Amino acid sequence: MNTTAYLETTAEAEAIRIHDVVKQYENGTLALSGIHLSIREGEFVSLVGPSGCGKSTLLRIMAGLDQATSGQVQLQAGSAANKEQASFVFQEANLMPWRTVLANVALPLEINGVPSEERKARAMASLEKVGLAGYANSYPRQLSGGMKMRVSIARALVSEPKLLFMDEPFGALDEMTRHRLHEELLSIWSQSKLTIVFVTHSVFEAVYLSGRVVAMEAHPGRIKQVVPIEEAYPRTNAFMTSPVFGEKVRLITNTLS
Amino acid sequence: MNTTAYLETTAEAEAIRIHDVVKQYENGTLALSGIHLSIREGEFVSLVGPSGCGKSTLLRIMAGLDQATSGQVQLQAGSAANKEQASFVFQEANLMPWRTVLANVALPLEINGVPSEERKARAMASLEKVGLAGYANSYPRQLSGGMKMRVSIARALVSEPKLLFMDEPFGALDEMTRHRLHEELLSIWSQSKLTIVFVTHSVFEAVYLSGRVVAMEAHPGRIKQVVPIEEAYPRTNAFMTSPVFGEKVRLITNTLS
Amino acid sequence: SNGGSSTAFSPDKPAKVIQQMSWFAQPEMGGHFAALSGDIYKNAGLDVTIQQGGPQISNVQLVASGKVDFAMSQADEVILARQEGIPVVAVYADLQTNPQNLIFHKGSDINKIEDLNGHNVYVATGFPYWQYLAYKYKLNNVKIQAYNGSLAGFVADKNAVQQGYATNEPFVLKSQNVDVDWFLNADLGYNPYGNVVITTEKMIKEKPEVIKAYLKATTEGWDYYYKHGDEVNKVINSYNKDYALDHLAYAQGVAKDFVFGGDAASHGTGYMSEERWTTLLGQMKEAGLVTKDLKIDQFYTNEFLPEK
Amino acid sequence: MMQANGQATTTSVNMMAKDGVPPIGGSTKKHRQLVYKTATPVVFILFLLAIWQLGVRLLNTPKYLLPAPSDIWRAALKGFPDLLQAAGNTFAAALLGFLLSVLLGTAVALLMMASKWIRWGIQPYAVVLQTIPVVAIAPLVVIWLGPGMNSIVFISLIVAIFPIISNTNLGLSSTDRNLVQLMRMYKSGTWTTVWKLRFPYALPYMLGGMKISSGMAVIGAIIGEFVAGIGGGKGGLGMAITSAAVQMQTSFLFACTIAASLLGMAFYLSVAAISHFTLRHWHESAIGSDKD
Amino acid sequence: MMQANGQATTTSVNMMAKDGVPPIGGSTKKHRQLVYKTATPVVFILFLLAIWQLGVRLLNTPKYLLPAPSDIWRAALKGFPDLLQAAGNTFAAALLGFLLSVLLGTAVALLMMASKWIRWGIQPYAVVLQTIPVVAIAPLVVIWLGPGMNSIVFISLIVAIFPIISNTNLGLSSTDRNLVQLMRMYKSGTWTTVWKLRFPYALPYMLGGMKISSGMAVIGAIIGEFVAGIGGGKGGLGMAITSAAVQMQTSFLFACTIAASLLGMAFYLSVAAISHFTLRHWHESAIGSDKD
Ligand SMILES: Nc1ncnc2c1ncn2[C@@H]1O[C@H](COP(=O)(O)OP(=O)(O)OP(=O)(O)O)[C@@H](O)[C@H]1O
Ligand SMILES: Nc1ncnc2c1ncn2[C@@H]1O[C@H](COP(=O)(O)OP(=O)(O)OP(=O)(O)O)[C@@H](O)[C@H]1O
Ligand SMILES: [Mg+2]
Ligand SMILES: [Mg+2]
Repeated sequence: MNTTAYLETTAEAEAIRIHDVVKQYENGTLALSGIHLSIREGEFVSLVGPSGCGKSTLLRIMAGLDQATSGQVQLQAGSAANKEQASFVFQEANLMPWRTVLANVALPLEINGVPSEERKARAMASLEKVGLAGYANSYPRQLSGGMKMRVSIARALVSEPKLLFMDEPFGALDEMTRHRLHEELLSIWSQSKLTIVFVTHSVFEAVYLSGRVVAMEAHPGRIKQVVPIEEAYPRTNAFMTSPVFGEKVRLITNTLS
Repeated sequence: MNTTAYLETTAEAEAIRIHDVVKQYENGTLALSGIHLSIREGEFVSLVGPSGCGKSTLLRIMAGLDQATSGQVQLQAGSAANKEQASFVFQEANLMPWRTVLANVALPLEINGVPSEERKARAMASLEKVGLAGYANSYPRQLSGGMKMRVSIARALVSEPKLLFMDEPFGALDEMTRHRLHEELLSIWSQSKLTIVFVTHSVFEAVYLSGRVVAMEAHPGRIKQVVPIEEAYPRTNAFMTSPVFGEKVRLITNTLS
Repeated sequence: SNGGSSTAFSPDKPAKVIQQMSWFAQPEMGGHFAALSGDIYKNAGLDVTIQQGGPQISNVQLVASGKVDFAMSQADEVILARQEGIPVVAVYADLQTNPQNLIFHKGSDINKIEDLNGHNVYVATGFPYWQYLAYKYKLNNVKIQAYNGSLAGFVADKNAVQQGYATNEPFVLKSQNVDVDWFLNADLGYNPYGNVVITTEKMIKEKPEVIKAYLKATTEGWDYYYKHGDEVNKVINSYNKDYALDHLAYAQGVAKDFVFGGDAASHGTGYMSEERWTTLLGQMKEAGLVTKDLKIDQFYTNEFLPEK
Repeated sequence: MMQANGQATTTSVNMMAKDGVPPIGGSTKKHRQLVYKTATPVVFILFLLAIWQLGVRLLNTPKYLLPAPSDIWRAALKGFPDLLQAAGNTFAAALLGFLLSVLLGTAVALLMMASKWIRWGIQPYAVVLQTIPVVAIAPLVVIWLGPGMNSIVFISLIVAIFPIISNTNLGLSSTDRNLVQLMRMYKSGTWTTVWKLRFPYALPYMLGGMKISSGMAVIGAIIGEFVAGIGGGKGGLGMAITSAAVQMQTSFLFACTIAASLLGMAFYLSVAAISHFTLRHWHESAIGSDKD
Repeated sequence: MMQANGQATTTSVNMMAKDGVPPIGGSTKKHRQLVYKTATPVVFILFLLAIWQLGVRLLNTPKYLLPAPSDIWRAALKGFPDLLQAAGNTFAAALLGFLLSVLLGTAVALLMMASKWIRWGIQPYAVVLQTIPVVAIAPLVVIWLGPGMNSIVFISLIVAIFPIISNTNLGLSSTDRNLVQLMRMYKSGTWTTVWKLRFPYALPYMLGGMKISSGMAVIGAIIGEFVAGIGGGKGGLGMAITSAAVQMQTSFLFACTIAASLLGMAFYLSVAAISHFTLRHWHESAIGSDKD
């Protein structure tokens, strides 16, 4: 049951609006408190913060996977107002052990009733993007940790969502692979006017990828500062070595500590 | 059944010797091929390499959790030749969902028959090291991803092992927490003449922590280069900004690509 | 189960005796319950325990294994047991006439036993009487159906035939307003002694005095039962609550002739004649129930019966 | 955006409002759910009984075939003390049989886990326990254990043990491979691994097996009375059922049958409660906020 | 380090050498294990039979109490055609009963998953199915379905269905919460979630339930024959067993009993094989290299 209220399409380019959200778990843990956030359509927003500060919780609430204890969550799922257009990459890979890699990736298409041939082709294409085309017929248990996460990413991308929630998707990847996927993700994002909410613990990654970085603090989870990264896309390696980059990273790192 | 041959104690300060190890999984994947490696007692060795190159596989074989298809693995478990003195941090947290955080951390002590009081005290101390003393009575499902990994680390440390295998232990942690745990780990390591084999996908981390970095390549998993980091311990933040550090990082990064 | 020497028992130092019944408590076993409730066993120096039976209890094996001293069985069962080499002997026949019958609805087209052909017949699987009757009266077109204790199927099917006991089912059916008629198996020519008390050859050899005392008391019990019917029926009812008192009285009435009629009238209650055992053996051989060569004197003995 | 900013609905309030209950808090919701959860089966059974009663009356089904609930109720009231005593006796035998089957079944499954020779040797034969027609072995059982309670408990045990063995086995062998390796890492002995890891891991499966066995223990006790008699003791529901059948007291027969079912249900619900209580902290099947 | 470098032992060779078999490769090991796995139960049963035979002979246990295996063998040979026919009839009824119980049981469990009202309404009563003493409802069954096959299959179904419902339920409700949320994310409907997620997730549990039911279907068919069977050529093992019991043909009785058990075992092993085949790619209980 998805209790998040979807909004009717309007001219306003707001994709998600969080108003005074509080989340308290049954055992009393106050995971989020007084969260206000508004995300525009087509934006790439990152959430950073210490372990346990409520990043995953906030992401899940945005995606309607969890309910806020109080507060308002409003979602506008893509310009086509098509509810099928959201995807989620969980912090854990969350694959179905009885499905092959290909079948796992094809799952969202299967649910949406895409015909078998097209499904396979698109799943295969998505697997290629994460560099795992050769493992299409393997089972999840035969993959390494990083490979599982990549399958999970391929699954999220395959349905060409308009709204993508990603919870530390690249945390288990080496820098090479990670960088390749950064480029892949940015290219998909820029091509399809996708809205991305991205959780990461790497400030570098957050600054490199996003238009805005939301720095959170813990106990209770709160937004400490929202840092805009004005640098234009496409971003190059030059950005990463630029003073602006270093400055933003330092600013956010200082905010966090 | 642990099939790794343990060696009798000798004066030689060699903790692990890997000779021509090959690992082929049942489905035909050649995960490791021709691996030679010797690790001295008290050494801090890191394994880095692209996702799926066989780091976890090699670590498991060293620890006797998996069997090599061919080749020789020789282990000397600490100077006391005490077989109880090895610990493993898995790539996934691997907690027992029915145990509280405290009971999970106390597990190794419980197995070794440490009395209840001492067990609790030591588990609590270990939890404090990873910053989770406040969650002793929570259940794993009530923790965030990074918190679970930290519990898993606390569990590995609680038995004061002489030999510690860690598979991307800090991958799910934000930089602050990660840095705190780096210091914690290094201090434990230097105090107790512990041998650590450490898998990471962060070259920075590898260079900062280890005495030697083993760079691996994939298809099949092989050792490409072993890079010694001569910098003396204790290492400071100054090391991280030193030219030597940058040089080592660059050297390894280049090796990997 | 009963310790001490066979001769040394008295009311002060009674011999322990266990009697296993063939079914839950019924008037057809009334003599035993009467001897128990009228303290006849006790005065004879016997400490008797009566164990009720049930649908699927193997009495013969129980007595053969020595778990009980006496069990209640049927004469044809004794022959089958001997054929299987089980050393049990009938020492007493509670019923001269076997009350087994075949019941059918009044008004169905059954007039003689051969008419059963073409009908559904509820028979308990494996019972010897049916094999004999089927052979004897060429009941080849009968649809045999397992009888599991419930009369519902019979009542629902006006053409069905139901195995029963003359003492029980007719009364039960009548109380449900079902009009029935029946053939008594005994009248059809198959009349094994009913509710025979069996024991083992070992017991006969080792404790003849106990057997003697037990049977004497049982005979007195039967007399007592028909003198104090109400009292004993209350005892029976306390064992088997579903057997109502009026029903018990009815069954007791029907059973009277079964117990005291026939040879019992002249030779005393419990008596068994060689002639009838011979006839039975012959019938069972004819029907293919007995294939071995068996001796009559293995089956029974009257030697422990009280003098008449 | 259509929804005005000022509108102070919260997501959780929305939830509540939909069901027409004021948003007092989570505990109300839980409480209401409990009421529903209890009321639904009651309503369901009342509905069934009503249909039964009506059907029997309308179709004029003869009482000896299918008595109406009201007939059964009357018969039960009339024979209540007997019914209660019979049910009590069966309860005692079934409870013992069930407890023994849990103990023995778990022990057998653990042994099978601990030694592959035992596992290979007896795995195919454990199933035999439940496929043996009890009638066939009843004489042996009665001869060994005597007619009555002992035999009845034993037969109840025989009938109820296999689901425990089978499910416990499944649970023990489903244990997460990584946790097994963790235990191995700490040089945990076979038994320690079984106790500290495999056993708790298998608990949900075991409890599932116990749910199945609980009803079977009751039916086992009743079958036990059929085949092993009641000895010198007072009979239980098995005797009452047979006797009522022979006497064509169909209403009382149904009363006994329903008593047997209620007994089975009581066993089942107790196990289910224990299961919920044991697993509530960690197992999906007991947390279940997603499904209830 | 004591072990010389030149010594070319490998860890796997060490393994092999310990068991005294040359290190030809993994497949030999697997093959050998299969041999052990098959040989162990055979050796075990032969051992048991030998003890039985010897025990009976030494203790001079009379045949009518406990026949020796050789007696049973002789009786089986003598009555072989009857035995075969009886077993065939029972097999047919049990197979049908089993298949129906799998279909219906799964369907009921799925319904219970799909609607909480159904779940709350019937959960407590499903257990009643297996606690109803069959004798009580047999007349109704026979009147509705007629004596013989139909009724027997129905009774087999009644007896075997609960473990399927119960275990399937357990499996369906144990499904990983994160995967459920994943499906929700993709706006998967209730049924799609059930088919694509909960059902496969529950498969190991279901197959576990089927393992339990397989034997129960056989015993259910036999009980069915007790209460609803018809005589003559169509009688199954239930008839044969009752008849042998009444006529005190203990050896043949045991032969029939063993035939029933073999039938149950055949069912069980088939389900176990299907289970292994279905789960071999992914479920711990079927991968199991850690335990075999
Ligand atoms: N199901 C739950 N029940 C109770 N408390 C929970 C639950 N899930 C999370 N929490 C608590 O909520 C807080 C926030 O958790 P969350 O998973 O959102 O953190 P996070 O920012 O994603 O951390 P990480 O970077 O480690 O993944 C933590 O303190 C955690 O213990
Ligand atoms: N159980 C298995 N069966 C078959 N293949 C496997 C199995 N486990 C791992 N592999 C394969 O072995 C290779 C190495 O896996 P491994 O887990 O050692 O990689 P890794 O270096 O730890 O990668 P990562 O950084 O992503 O964790 C991969 O190609 C993987 O697909
Ligand atoms: Mg998180
Ligand atoms: Mg790895």
